[in-house]
Amino acid sequence: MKFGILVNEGPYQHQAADSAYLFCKAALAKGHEVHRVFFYHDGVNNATRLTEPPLDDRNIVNRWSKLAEDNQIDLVVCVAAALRRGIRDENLAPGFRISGLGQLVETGIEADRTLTFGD
Amino acid sequence: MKFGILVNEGPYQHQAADSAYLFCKAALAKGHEVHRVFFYHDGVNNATRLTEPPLDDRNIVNRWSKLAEDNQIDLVVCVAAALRRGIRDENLAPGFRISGLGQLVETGIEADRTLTFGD
Amino acid sequence: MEGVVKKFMFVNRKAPYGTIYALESLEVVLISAAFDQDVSLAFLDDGVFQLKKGQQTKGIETKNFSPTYRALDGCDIEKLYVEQESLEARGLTEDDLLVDVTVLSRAEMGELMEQQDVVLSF
Amino acid sequence: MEGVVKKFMFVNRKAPYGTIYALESLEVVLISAAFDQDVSLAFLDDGVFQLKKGQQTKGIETKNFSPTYRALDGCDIEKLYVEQESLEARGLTEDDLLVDVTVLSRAEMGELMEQQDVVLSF
Amino acid sequence: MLHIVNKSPQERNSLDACLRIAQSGGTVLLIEDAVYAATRGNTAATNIQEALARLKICVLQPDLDARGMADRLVEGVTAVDYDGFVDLAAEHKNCQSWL
Amino acid sequence: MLHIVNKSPQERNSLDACLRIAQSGGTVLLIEDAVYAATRGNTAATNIQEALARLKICVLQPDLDARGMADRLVEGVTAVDYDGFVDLAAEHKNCQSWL
Repeated sequence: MKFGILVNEGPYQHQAADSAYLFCKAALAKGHEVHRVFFYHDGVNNATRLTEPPLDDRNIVNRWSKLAEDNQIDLVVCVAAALRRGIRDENLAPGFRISGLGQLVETGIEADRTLTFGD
Repeated sequence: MKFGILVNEGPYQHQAADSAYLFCKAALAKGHEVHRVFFYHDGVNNATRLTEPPLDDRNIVNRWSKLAEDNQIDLVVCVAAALRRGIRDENLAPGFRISGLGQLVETGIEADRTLTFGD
Repeated sequence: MEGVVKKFMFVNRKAPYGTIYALESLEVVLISAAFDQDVSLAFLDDGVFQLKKGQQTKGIETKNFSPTYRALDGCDIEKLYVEQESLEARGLTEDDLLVDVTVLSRAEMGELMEQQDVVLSF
Repeated sequence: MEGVVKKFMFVNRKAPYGTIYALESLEVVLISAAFDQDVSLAFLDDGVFQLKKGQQTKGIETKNFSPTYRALDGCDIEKLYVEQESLEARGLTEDDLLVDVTVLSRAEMGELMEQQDVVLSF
Repeated sequence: MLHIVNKSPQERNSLDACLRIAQSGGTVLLIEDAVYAATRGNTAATNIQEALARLKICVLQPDLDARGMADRLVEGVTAVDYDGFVDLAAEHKNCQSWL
Repeated sequence: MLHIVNKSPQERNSLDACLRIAQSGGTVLLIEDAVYAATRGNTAATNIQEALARLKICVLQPDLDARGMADRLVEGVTAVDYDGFVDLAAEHKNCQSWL
């Protein structure tokens, strides 16, 4: 089955980014496909390559980058939301790309199920 | 009177940053002093110089920088919260500085009133 | 996926201005109009406040985006549903709203939601 | 401001893990210990869940920071107040908590809050 | 003491918590989405009316205006602008934001 | 339909909204801070028990464990892990997150 995921909150402040990641990991392990993870609202802050969490904590951004690399997942950051919040190509982490909101609607059309994680 | 301000949420997603700014502006206009604005939790995202909001919207980050310049206000970003969220010297807007949580406690001690704006 | 038409519902449960969800949700809705899908908007709980007439945002130095709801009709987004109990619990009636909506009971709203293919909530 | 001692209260009203407030609030509390102020912690509403025994976070791949509450005592932060009604509404008793606390009625909590110089809430 | 509440009374429990704990004689300032609590017809308006017997209740006018609710303020509630907000913070010995 | 709720029932109104709107025969999955709703002694547990007559109620075990509440799950509620979460999402035709 093909899943589309929408993440509406940034890393660390809310659990949404963690829950979305763990859902993706479990879905992939069960042989499902994750069509796209779309980052909207403060969710765009998942895409900054400048985070440096404490060493005994999870690195939420790196975790997304690795998940994308290992499983060819399309991580899309909404351009309008990203510009509002200071996410640009110059601070974008590997595996993420910036694109338009149309990509979210497209995910809704193409995925068998679209799940939202937010506040 | 000397006010200390704590901002716990980032720009745009929550109104907290707007309310805090408008409070500071009104306090200064009435002849009060704003001792320090301390940015904690997602509040550290107020300090990124990379935001580019739509032209018909307010620029929350620039507004803070200008307020600090015009009134010699100390804008302090918590270093631990900033590292978690990808705010560093390389993307820091003018007028902000990164420092420790002790600066928040110090504000509580030195200011006559400390107000919190958050979610 | 050429020609696929899915039922999309955007669920709005939050008040405007206190958070950005209402505004950014509206941006997705406008974009969705270009995809020729079957789009509905549902307003529940504090989401009904998004449609309140007379919003004046000068005092909070924030853009008043409420006129955009009036522009939805011109984008062929015509299915706006509001839950009756949510209005009543906030002292609002249809006359207080910026646009024409269909008022539904909780059961009707639940049924409509069940029929959707994609439900996006902000 | 050498020698000034103010009454600081940190108010915790949010559950752990769903948001970061509990964890980052604890970081401020620890720092405050170095300033020789009169520090209290208040746990109200879902904040009482922060002190629940038996937290095991392996399944959500997040650090379990609850043992830190036990370390507060060693930093001379000994005033932990919990509101009675908040515990009761969540089916909790003092025995469920990681640390020794003083349980207060709503009125006592209100009085204590009134006496503070600085109240920080997260 | 000045109590600041910024959340809708129907979305969150913060106004209820504030009214439960606040001591008589204090002031409650409703800002942001909390202003809805002091509008006629809102289910929370009853709590506000009751609270007026023991607390001063204020509401931030710019937030009320933004939400198009200025014409339905509950009687007995005082509207203030940001200047008034600053005055309230200065007049009271201490304050607490019910986040 | 799969309804996903992630907020504490005492902090927010999202569980109440979900239970008000959800049609009989659907499933409600409690994740993150919403897991508290399905624990004995919580004031929301009564609503969960009543809802069990017409809805399947599930709770995400890792979130229950993280919060130290695994020993007090309300009877009749089904605990699932992330694998089970994925299965629930796949089994149901559609889903709605009550944010």
